[in-house]
Order: sequence, then C-alpha cells, then structure tokens
Amino acid sequence: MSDYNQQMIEQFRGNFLKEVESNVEEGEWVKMCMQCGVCSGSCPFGPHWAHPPQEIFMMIREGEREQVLTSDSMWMCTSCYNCIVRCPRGLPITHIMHGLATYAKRLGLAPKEQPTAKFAQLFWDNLTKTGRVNELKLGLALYFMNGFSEGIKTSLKMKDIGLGMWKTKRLNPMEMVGGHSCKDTKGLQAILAKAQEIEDAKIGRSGA
Amino acid sequence: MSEAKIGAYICKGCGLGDRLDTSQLVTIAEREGKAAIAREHDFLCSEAGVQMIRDDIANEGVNRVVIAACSRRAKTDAFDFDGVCINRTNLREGVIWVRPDTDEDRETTQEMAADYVRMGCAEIKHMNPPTPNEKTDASSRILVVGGGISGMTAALEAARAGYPVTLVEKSGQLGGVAAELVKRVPERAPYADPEDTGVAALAAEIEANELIEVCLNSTLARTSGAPGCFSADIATESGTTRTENFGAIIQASGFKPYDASQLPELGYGKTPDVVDQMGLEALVRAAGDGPVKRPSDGKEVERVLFVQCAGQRSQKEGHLPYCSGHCCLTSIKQAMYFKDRNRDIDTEILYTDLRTPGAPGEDFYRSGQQKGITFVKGVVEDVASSGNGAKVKYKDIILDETIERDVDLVVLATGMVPNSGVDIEAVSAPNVEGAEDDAGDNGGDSVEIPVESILNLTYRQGKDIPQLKYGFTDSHFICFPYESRRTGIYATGPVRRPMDMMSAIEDATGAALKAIQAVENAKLGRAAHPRSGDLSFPSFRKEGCTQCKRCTVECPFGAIDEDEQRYPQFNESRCRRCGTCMGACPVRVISFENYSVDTVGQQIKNVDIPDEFDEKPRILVLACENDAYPALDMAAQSGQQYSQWARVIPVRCLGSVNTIWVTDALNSGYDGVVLMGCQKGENYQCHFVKGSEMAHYRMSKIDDTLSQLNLEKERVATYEVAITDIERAPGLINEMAETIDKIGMSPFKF
Amino acid sequence: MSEVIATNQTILVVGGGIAGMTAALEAAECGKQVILVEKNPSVGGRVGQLYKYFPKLCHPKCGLEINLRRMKANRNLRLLTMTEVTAVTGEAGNYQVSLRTQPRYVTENCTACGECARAVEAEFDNEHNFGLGKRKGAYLPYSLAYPMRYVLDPRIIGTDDATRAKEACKYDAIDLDMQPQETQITVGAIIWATGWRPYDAARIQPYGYDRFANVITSVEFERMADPHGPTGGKLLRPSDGKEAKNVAFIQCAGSRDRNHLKHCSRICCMATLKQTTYLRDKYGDDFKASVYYIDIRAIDRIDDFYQKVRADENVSFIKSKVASITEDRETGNPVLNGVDTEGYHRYSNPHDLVVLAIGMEPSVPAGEFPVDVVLNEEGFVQQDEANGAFFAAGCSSDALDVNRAVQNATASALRAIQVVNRVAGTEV
Amino acid sequence: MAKKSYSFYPGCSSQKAASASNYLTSVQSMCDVLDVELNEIPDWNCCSASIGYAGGGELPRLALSARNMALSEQAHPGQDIVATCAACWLATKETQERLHADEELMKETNEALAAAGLQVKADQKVRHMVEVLIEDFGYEELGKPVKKPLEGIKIAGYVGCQTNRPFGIAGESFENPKYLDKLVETLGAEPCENYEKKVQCCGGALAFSEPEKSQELIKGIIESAYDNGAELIVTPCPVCQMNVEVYQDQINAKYGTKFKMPVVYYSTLMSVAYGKSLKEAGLDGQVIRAKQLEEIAKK
Repeated sequence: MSDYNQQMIEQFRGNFLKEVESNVEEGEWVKMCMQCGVCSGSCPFGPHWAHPPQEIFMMIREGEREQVLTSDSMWMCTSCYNCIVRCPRGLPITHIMHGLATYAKRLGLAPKEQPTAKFAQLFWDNLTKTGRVNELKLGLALYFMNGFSEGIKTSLKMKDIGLGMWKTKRLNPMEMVGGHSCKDTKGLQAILAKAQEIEDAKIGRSGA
Repeated sequence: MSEAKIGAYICKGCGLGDRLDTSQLVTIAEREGKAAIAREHDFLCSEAGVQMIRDDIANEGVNRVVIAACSRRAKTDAFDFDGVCINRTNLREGVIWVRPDTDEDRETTQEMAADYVRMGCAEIKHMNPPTPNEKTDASSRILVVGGGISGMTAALEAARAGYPVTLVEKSGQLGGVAAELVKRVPERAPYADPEDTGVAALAAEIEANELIEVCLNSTLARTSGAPGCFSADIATESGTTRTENFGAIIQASGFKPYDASQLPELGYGKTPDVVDQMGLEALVRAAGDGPVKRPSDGKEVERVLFVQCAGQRSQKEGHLPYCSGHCCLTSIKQAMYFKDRNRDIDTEILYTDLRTPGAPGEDFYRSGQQKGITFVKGVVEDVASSGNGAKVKYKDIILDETIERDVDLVVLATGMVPNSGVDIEAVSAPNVEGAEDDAGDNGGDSVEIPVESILNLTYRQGKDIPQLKYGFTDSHFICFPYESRRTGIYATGPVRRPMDMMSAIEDATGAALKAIQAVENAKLGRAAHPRSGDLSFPSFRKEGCTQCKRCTVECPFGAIDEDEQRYPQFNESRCRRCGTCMGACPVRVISFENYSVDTVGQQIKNVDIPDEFDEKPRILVLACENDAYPALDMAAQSGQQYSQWARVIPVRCLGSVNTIWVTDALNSGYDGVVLMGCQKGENYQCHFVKGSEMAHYRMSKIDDTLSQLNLEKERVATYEVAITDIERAPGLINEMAETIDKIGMSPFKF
Repeated sequence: MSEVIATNQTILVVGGGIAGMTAALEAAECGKQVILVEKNPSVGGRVGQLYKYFPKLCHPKCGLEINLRRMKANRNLRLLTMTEVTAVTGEAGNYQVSLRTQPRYVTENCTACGECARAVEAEFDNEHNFGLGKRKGAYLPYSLAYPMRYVLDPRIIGTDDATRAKEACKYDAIDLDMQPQETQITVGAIIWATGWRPYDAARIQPYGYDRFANVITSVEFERMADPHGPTGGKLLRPSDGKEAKNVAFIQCAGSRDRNHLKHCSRICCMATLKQTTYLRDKYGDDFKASVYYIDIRAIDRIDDFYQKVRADENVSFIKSKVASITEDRETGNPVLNGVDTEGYHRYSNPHDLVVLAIGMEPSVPAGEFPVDVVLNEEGFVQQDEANGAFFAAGCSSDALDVNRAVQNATASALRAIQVVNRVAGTEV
Repeated sequence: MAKKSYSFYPGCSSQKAASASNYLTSVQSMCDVLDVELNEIPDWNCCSASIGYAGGGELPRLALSARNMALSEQAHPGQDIVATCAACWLATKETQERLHADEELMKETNEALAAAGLQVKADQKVRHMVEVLIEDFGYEELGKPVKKPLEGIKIAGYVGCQTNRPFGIAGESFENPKYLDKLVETLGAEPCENYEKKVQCCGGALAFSEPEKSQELIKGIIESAYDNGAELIVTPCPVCQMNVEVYQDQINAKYGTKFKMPVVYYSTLMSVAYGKSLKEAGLDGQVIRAKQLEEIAKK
C-alpha cells in the first residue's frame, strides 16, 4: 500500500491537484470550486470537520497532500447531499468526499481507528460475501471492531435496541447461521473482482 | 420682431375656478399685465381651450401667451404653439395645491394667484421668441483623436452613418495598445477562449473606407472654434501643418499602462522574470506558436503566477486608488495563453476580489477554471529573485497560511492611467472653484498626469477637457456619461474611465453618435444637453461691458473666449444656455432673448408688496427648474403645503441668478429670499456642473450687501435641494416664513 | 389612439426604461423619427423605482426629469404607452411590426387632478413598490409618471368603482369602453430595450424568502428607503414593523449560481454598498450591516466607494455564501448559517432583517421574442449580423449598471441610425 | 383502475426479519389496495448504500447497482424499477445517471458484468415508491380507498435526505418538500406544516460509526416534532425510520429527555387508513408503538 503511495508521489511530482483529478472519484471537479463555502455551511456534521469541503478543495490546489489525505474530515460525510444541491458550481461534493476517503484508505493514509472507515469496510465485506447485508453480523462485527472488551461494552449498550428489534421481528438471531443471500454469489464476486481490476489499472494500482 | 401682443388665459379647471376669483385675475391681466386679450376657460387644456388660443394667435396676432393654469411641467403637449413666447403661470401646483381650502386662507391664496398673473405678464413682456442662428455651412466632418480601438471604432461607426472622419494618430500605426495584444478577451458567446483582437481587420476596414482620412504620426498643434466650426491644426512629425475644419471632436487618447517600476515590493526590477501584463503580451508574441520563455535565461515557463490589483485599489502613495476593471479578465486570458499551449503548465492567479462581471465575465472565469487555471484568494508578501525564476511568498487568505512558491514568471496586473492631457483646473483653479480641491485630495494628484496637451484648445479656460477624478474626463457619468464640459468634444474609451475592450467599443460607438448629434445641433443652432433643442443664446451689450472677465472664467463649459480687445467672445454652439454668464455679470449686459435680467427682474418688481402694517411678508424663491422646481411641484401633488407669502420663480440654473435680483428684491421690500439649487461639489448633481457652485459662492458674498442695507443676514438663504426633497423644499420656505416672524418685517416697504 | 405615422426610416424603440429613453432621445435629437413603445402606463422603468444611484448617492429622478423634459420638447419622438410588440416581420431597413395597446380607460383629457383616485375604493398591490403597500384602482403610477395621466386598473372595469371614477371626472377623461388596439407600423430599425426583472427570490429555497417575513429582496429594500415608498423611508421589517438596525446583505442571491442565474448580475455589490449607507443615514452610528459575499465587484473608478464603505466600522464583510436561513421563532429574527471561508469560522448569526441582493434576469425570456434573435446561454441578446437591424440596448444585452446601460443604448441608437441613413441614402 | 406492474427492488433492510421488514409488510398491504403488482427483481443484490464506498471503489460500487438493473431488464423488460428504500433508489438512479453520462464508464461496467454473463442498458426508469404514488396515482386517487380517516392525529412529515436530495420528488423543493404533509392530509390526519427539521439529516449510516454525533442530530429531529405538536413522525426512508425510532432511549439517557415518539412509514399510515389490520400495516414492527394508529386499526 505505502509503496503505492510512494509511487503516486513520484508519478505526480507534488502536483496534488492533478493526482486528485486522475485518481479520485469526480476529482476533476475540484478545480471548479469558487470558494463560496456553501458546502461547508450546509453539512449536518459541519462542526466535526477539521477541514470542511471547500477548504479541502483549496488545500488540494495548494498541494497540501499529506494534510488532506490523513485528515478524517472526509469520513464525516453522512451522504445527505445538502452540499451537492446547494453548490453554485455543481460540484458533486458528496462523491468527491467519498472518493478522497477511499483514495486515502488505499494509499494507507486514512487515519487508523477511524470508525466510519472501519464500518465502511465491514459493510463492504459483509455485503460482498453474500451479496446482501446481514445486519446482525454487521452490527456485532461493528461492536467488536475495536477489540473484544470494547465490543462487550458496546453490545451491552446496544442490547436494548437489539432486544426491541428482535421483539418486533426486525432482527433475527437465526441470521447468525445462513441468513439472506444472493443465489449467484460467484457471479457477483466475479463482477466485483473484474470491476476492481479495471479500476486499479486506471489509477495505477495494478497488482497493488 | 413685431410689437408684443399679450394674450392671457386663465384656466378654471382642476378646482382653480372654485378656489380662485378668476374674473379678478382676468382684470389683473388686462389692467396691470397689459394683456391685449385676457380670457378665462373652464378647461383650458381641452381641444376647445387650446383652439381658443390658436385662434387668437392666428386671428388676433397674439404673440405672447400667458397660460395661467397648471405647472410648466404638465400638459406640455397641449400648450405647444409655434412662433410665440409662452409663459406658464403656475396656479395649480404653485397656488391652490399648496394652500388649504379654507375661508381664512381664501384672501391670501387669491393674492398669491394675482401676483403670479402679474409676474407672468411681466416676464412675457420682456421675452422674445429666440431666432435660431442656423449654420448651414457647418462642417459635418468629425475629428477623432487617437487611433486605438476606441478611436478606430468611433471613426468607423461615424463613417458608417455617412459622416466624413479625420483620424489623427500620434504614432506611426493604428491599433494603440490593442495592437500589442496577442489576443483579446472574448466578446462572443460562449466566452470560452481568447479571440483575435480584430485590430488588423478594423484597420483594414478603415483604410478601405473613403469617408475616413487617417493622419499617422500626427498631433493637434492648435484647436479652436466651436461645434460645427472647429478648426484644428494637424501637425505631422515631419513638421508640416495643415488646418482643417470639423463639426465635432472625439477624444480617444486612451491610457498608459501604469509604470510597474513603482512596485519594487512586488519584485518588479528585482528580476526580469517579473513582468507586467503588457510585458507578458510581448513575451507571448515573441514565442509565436512555441513555448513561452522566461526573460532571465530563456528557460521554458512551467510555472507562472499572476498578481491582481498590482499597485491598484490602494491609497498608497503612487498607487492607483481605483480598479482598472479589465485586469481580472486579462489575467485569465493570459493564463490561457499558457494552458492552451500546454495544459501541464501551472498557472495561478492571486486575487482579493475576482471581478468578472456579467454573462461574458462569469462564463470566461468558469472556462478558465475548466482549463485548469488555479485561483487563489491571497495577497503577496514578498517577491524575490531565486536565481531560478522568482520566489513568491503570499498569504492564502482562505487557508490563512503563508505559502511559498518558486515560479518561472510573475505577471503583475497593473492598471490604466488615463491619457487625458493637461489638468486645466489643477494648473489654474479659479478661486471660485473650491470643490475641485477635494477632488484632488481624493487621489487626483496621486495619479501621474502627462503634461503635454492632447487637444491644444485655444479656449480661455485651458488646453484640454476638464477632468473629474483621478485624471479621468468623466462627467455626469451615471445618467449622461458622454456629457463632457466642452460642448462638441466627447471623450471616449479608457480616458473617460477605466474600461476593457468590449466596453471601449460600445463607448466609442456612443461617442460617435454624440459627435454626429453635435454637428446636427450646430447646423440648426440648437443647444446640446441638457437644454437640448433650446434656440436661445446669450448676447451682450459691448458698450456696458467692463471686461471684468467673470463670464469667461465662470462659464462651466468654457464657451466664452476673449477677443483681441479683451471683450468676451461668445461661441454660441459651445454654449449650453445655463445663463451662468448672465448670473456672473456685475454690470448685467448679458442676456438671452427669452431669459434675461429683465424677465426675472420684472417678475420680482411686479409682485405686490403690502405695506409693513399689513403683516403680509413676501418671500422670493428662486428655484432651479431642474430639481428644486419639480420638487415643489411634486410636493404640491402629494398634498404638501408652504407659506402663502412665497413667490416662486424658476431659473434655468442657480448659476444664472444675478445678485441684483436679490438686492433689488430686498430693496423693494421683500422680507426674505430663498435660493434653491442642485448639489454642488465632488458629487455634483448640477446639470451645468458648476452653476450651483458659482451661485453658492456669490451668495456667500451677499452678507456685505445685507449689512450695508443693515438687514439681518438670515433674510437670504441658499440651499442645495434634490428633486426628491418633497417634504424638505416646502419646509425650507416655511422656515424662512418663521424666521421673518421672529426677526420681523423688512423696513424697506414703501 | 391616433394613427401612428412611421416609415422605413423610422426607428422603433421597445421599452421605456433608462436605456430605451436614452436610445430614443439620442436618435431623435439627431433628427431621426422615433417611436418609443412602453408596456407600462408610464416610462421610467427600473430607475424610477430606485431611491439613489451608486456611487454618487444622487437621485435617479433627477436625470429622469431631464430626460422627460427632452422628451416633451422633441417632436421627432412619439411615445406609445401600455403597448407591446406582438410580431415582427421583414428585414433590416424594412420591418413590419404589430403593436398591441392595452386600454388605459383614461384619455388625453386627464389633468391628473386625482379626483378619480379619491372616488375609487378598490385597492391593489402597488407594483411600483414590488407589492409592498397598496394603490387605488385608479392611480398615477408614481410621482414622476409620464405621461402625467391616471390609469384605471382593468380589474375595476365593470364594477361600481369604474362608474364612480367616471362620475368623479369633471373633464370627461374616462372612457370605460376603451378596447385593446392593434396597430401595424413599418420601421427601418428596432432597438430592443426591454430591460431586466429581479430573479424570483422564492426559488432560492435555502433562504426561505417564501417562508420568512424578514427576508426581503434588495429591490424591496430600495423602495423602503425611498421617502415616497411604502414605509415613508423607514427601514421596517415586515414581520412586526420594528426598525431594522442589524441588517444582513446576502450577495449573489440567484447570481453566479448554476441552480439559478449562471451570470454575475454586476450591480448587486455596488447596490448593497449603497444600501449600507441608507442605514447610516437613518441611524447614525446605531446600526450594523453585515455583507455576506463571494467577491465584491466594485468595478473600475468607483472602487473608491467600496473603500469608503469598507472603512465604516459598522459595516462588516464576510466572505461566505450563506448556506441557509432559519428563523428564531421567539424574536422572528432570521438566523444566517454558514462558514466564513477566510480561515474557516462557522457562524449562526441572527439579524433583524435579511436583504437578498437579488440578481437580474432579462425581462423577456428566450422563446418569447417576436422575432428570431441570437441570444447567449444566459438569455441576453447578442450583437450579431444575423439579427439584422434588431439591436439590443441596456440590460437586454447583459447585466449592466445605469451608466453602462446608457452608454450601450447610445451606441445602439447609432447602429439604428446607420441603417435608416442607408435606407434614406443619406449623403452628408 | 387497471393493475399497475413494477419491477421491484426491496433492498436488504426490507428482507424478512430485517430492520425494515415491517416497511415491506405495509407496502404490500398498501399495494393490494391500490392494485399494484410488485415483481421482485430475481436474485437482486445490495446497492452498497452510501457507505460501501470505502471498501469498494467507484466501479465496483456502480457494478452492484448495474447488476440489479441488468437482472431487472432480463426479468421485467419495459417495467419501471421501483425501490422502497431511499438508499437503494438513490444508488440505482445515480448509477444509471453516471452510466449514461459517461460512455467509458458504461463500457467498463458492462465489461465487469460480462464476468457473470450479464450486460446492462440501464434504460428502465428508476423510481421511489413515493414517486409512483404521487405521479401514477395522485393524492385524489390515493384518498379514495380511505376507509378509516386518521382523524385527530398530528403528524410530522420527516422526509430526510436521500428521498429528497439530490433527485427528490418532481415539483418539490429540497428545503421544504410538502408531499408527506399532503399525504397526511389525504389520509385525514393533521400535518405539521412548519416542521423545520423535515429535511434534517439523521446521520444516516454514520449512526453506527458515529453514534454520539448522529444522535445529536436525531434529538433535534424529534424535539422539533414535539415542538410542532406532533404525536407521530412519518417517513419514507428505512434508515431515517430506524435511526429516529430506535435510539430514543439512549438519547433520553444522555440528554435527560423523555422522548417516546413513534416513527412510522407513509405506507403504514396508508394501510391503516385503508382499513388493514394492525399486523398488515406492520404496526407490530414498531419498537415505539403507535397507539393511535393501533386504536384505529383495531376499530
């Protein structure tokens, strides 16, 4: 991973804007920002962003690669799409934030222990295994993602919810074994593998 | 002009009949006003009423028409008769609408109306219909000074309308600054890419146009005359001079790029790799289709940084206090020079406020971003030579960080300095023109102004067009942007205000129209704006003249020169008919056929002055017809009231007020005098630019006269009144009434 | 309406705002025959609704008065009010134009004495004040209205008010049977000066113009500041009539925004700077103005006005496009939410009143022109050969301030003159 | 009215014994009444919602939705794809938009799908159930089957994010959509028109990873509902429903509030109003029971 990071640093010779344009989902939009700040003001998690979107765009233009990619700001995106609908320049900000987050993760620069980063990975693994999300496994995995003792605490904290959900048949312990799934999981996984391969090739991550 | 025969017509409509004893007014018109015919009518502006007047003009030989009805601002289309003098005695807005309809007020209201009828008849007795002084031999040829984009456009557009043009250009080629540009900011949708400057095409079209004569390497050695009959000596470098006549002049003398060597703090001079925008155009032109090289060592430019507002929008000594308007777009265009050659070249634009207005501007900005130009809100802290290009330190205002950049080239967006010739008011400010000094303080002198004259006018008041601010020759720049203070001479392009090529082309086309208009006006002996169409013009009695020169000094339009015997020499087609000369003349020898010391003086004399014990004071109100008088009209319309003692006389401009009117009024027993003119000073609204200012200056001297008469100085008040002062204007009259209440009646009643 | 005489040497000017008046007057004062049509009952357009001009802070009515006088004095100029162009055929130098004139119900007999207005009871939103305040069903559009003649609102025709008005008129100036009139004229050139309209603020949803009483537009604020406007010059907030002393100005309200108007409307920055001076005029030192902006566009020589306002410590500038406005239910204060981008500071600022510096869009939208013309993406008329002798003047050509509109209108007048001179084969 | 048929994409949360199973129940009851046939897309897969991004990149994510569309095209040609879950709808519609905007992407996606012998045109209309109700029926039609008007209940319409932005329902504004209020009125209940938080984000998927931050938002959403006198919150989104309903105890514990605000689906309201039983309306799926609705359902 980190040699991938090195590889990218060399390839783009410190031109971070160009790197973002070619490697980050919807990255070619970054240059269109006119620094009005409406995105930053529209974010429901706003106060939790060390660097709000419009500032991140400016940092990208100023080449502050390290600060941007190691920041946990992008991970604060709740995908509410407020920024997108209000942006006077039509930047797909939500997707750019997702893209930056993903890219940072691939480069191995995403902050360790970033809960959303972990959850996102769990979610992905969970869904790709069977093609459908298994909420119970996902839930438990989530609670235990910070180690066993942490997990016990969280599960206890969450047990009432679990109970409520179970009582109302909106959660089923039997899910632990079997549970929902696509039939053609092989096919699905083949598709995902292929897609990943194409994408990796595109962003110079072949073999990585 | 045949014997004056007055017809007075008193209207009974709009409540006049109910509120006034109109038959008494008829009698007054006949007995005191010496009206040959006096009639009342129920509805004077109706077909029948107007026909009645027409018949009297046709059959009875009436040639002086007094219409005692509504304000001169109403029903103009109805009361529009040829070949006669018309007086609009204002009984509606001027009397019944500003007085309460009560029994105790009836008497004074009637007295008001009676006085106005007297005044109307008195005025018209001394009016003559102006006889147009047509100049059939007036020249239609238009002189364009300057061969840049503005000048070329003006010349071509005038020629396209069928007018012959002589274009005088100082240098050896047409095109001016635009000719030095590689490309221009786009003028056409989608406003995405730089366009050809069009200079070559324009020049070719001019060469090809047989109506246009081009004089290169030429300047104006001497310019005299007036619209329709300007005479200019066109001098060539080779020393030959020829004289030609012109109908009008367009000054398109353009601008000089600001001298960047005054900006060492931005690195100019420290390294050749810091250039101004014109410097960059030169580099790009030198590069042809190839890569742009940096001046220091010819290395290909890979990183370039543009600095906006270089030495502009700044009160610092030697900087330009204004924004030059075009620089943001120009820098975007110049960054595109690089991006269009090679997308990988880093182009960064450092700005504080990016100014790309309208649809063309904002589209071009977006296109610049599209092409990968980086925009940074920031301010330069330091530019130094790095031995390898330049090292720029700047504050990124968004990130609130100081950032260092090594770049191959720094481009300074410096501003425009108008090429407006001699600042005649700085050279010799007549002691009366106090206001100009503040204009100076506001940066007027922080802008270096070239000393050589552009026009070399032989005008008494100086060689060039007066300037407004920062050396720009602008005038009434909001409503009437073309009105310079030299009739028939129109400034256009960046000499008027900073502007980009697109506005310069619009501006020059408009200026061409104004020049054409000046020619047509001169042919018919018609006044130009704001008294467009006025056929009257001032004349003076040489016998009486003491050669004091006040008229020649005070004319806001430099219309009056001096002849060899030092007598004033009126240049009619330069005159705007404001009457400031008439107001200035201490011996009262200047007058218009239909506006003179008498037409007003006689109105003042003919007001009935009750003796002291009647407790009926009289207040003379001299109101500028442009703003104060309409304000009083609208006050009446909106139900405001003012003192029954007031007698209002509209004047063309407060500048036309001759102090004799004030002293005569006081001598003959008026208790107070109120003068209402337009705002003066830097943001003047006076339509004759200096008239109101002159009046205020003259009135500031009236105190001596008052003390001689030993009258309280509160009896004369001079105000700046705006057309919107609908409450204030009547209020000022009422204040005077109260003042008189306090200090008592004038002792000068007989 | 008496027969209008026009030939292919006549210039038709459409729109009686400052641009149209200027174009018409400049052409007429060059000796050309001009017909000026205006769809409203009186000329003056937008400038008639302005309290002051930037940067001189002088009064638009002042210049308007001069232009009206020029108009009254000029016999080359024929004005048709309440008239619109319905169709145009032909080509440069020879256009056939169809005009429709709506009934005014008041004839030339009107002396503007105002008796009809006193007689009528029905009231309607006052369009001159953008719906703030009412006017009678018989009315004079505004103090400087020209022609200085009253109008009957078509909505009272057929009601008792109409008869009341008619009976009140001593001069038989009211004709209730007036019908719309169609007129055909021939002209040589057309100057299109239909101007601009304020963008519909309700469409800028995050600002809740349609939900919060104390969010108004800059054009409404301008009317409020006018001593002859709906509030007699008091700056009162609509919800409770309380004096607005802490006022927020939001720039680019509808402008520079692909969700609304793509273009920059150019005037809004200067208009806001001007409007902050209204607050100082009214309250002396006892006010607070906050300007939320992206870029302050005080272009060219008049940037010094910006510098002057900037020096006023009661006026603050925040580089931020406001994200949303919410309302404090208790106080009725609009609360502005967003981020000051200069160094990243979040804010939630309550204000007494919010003024949206509303953008300008062309009055005539693409597709509603009576003839094919080349427009740009933003709907402004392009200067293009293909347009023949159809020339835009003023804000139909771009978002312009008054002096640029006048400049552009004067230029258009010459372009039109070039055509009719060609037609006349004039050789000077 | 003739039977209407749609290609149905239920999504993970609607599965049996999953967090929004009651949503599906009520949707089915609602559809019976309206004579709507929902043909489930065979072997559909998860859309990866708006959280899968950090695991799968751009193309894999698009491929997921593309597969669903491909299957739908095979199984139910000519039918519109209808989703009941905001995230499912959004992900699918977004994918469709991106594929049509970018030929390259379309090519690559099909290349990926080929790995399972599939290919996609992405030409079926992708719609949210609410769109179907409003556009294919309209409030008047929806009002006709009402047997038990929900009289006297004050309901806050909580639209949330993804049903509203970036696509939203035609004719509605992003900041103040009114369709839930109109629907509530249609069913005889009373809407809270000035409910400020109707489009406030609930934290979405981050309710799991950032519980404190999310619950702060959820608190606001419920508080404002109470302030507006609401007895119920109605929503069109399973994530919103779950987040706003199930964390109330935790929020009460943390903030000392006494929230007990039932949060139901529009389809629940409709089923009840249409006279369906408590079970059919999915009311048994309420963690916080909607007593008033139960009363009506029992009548």
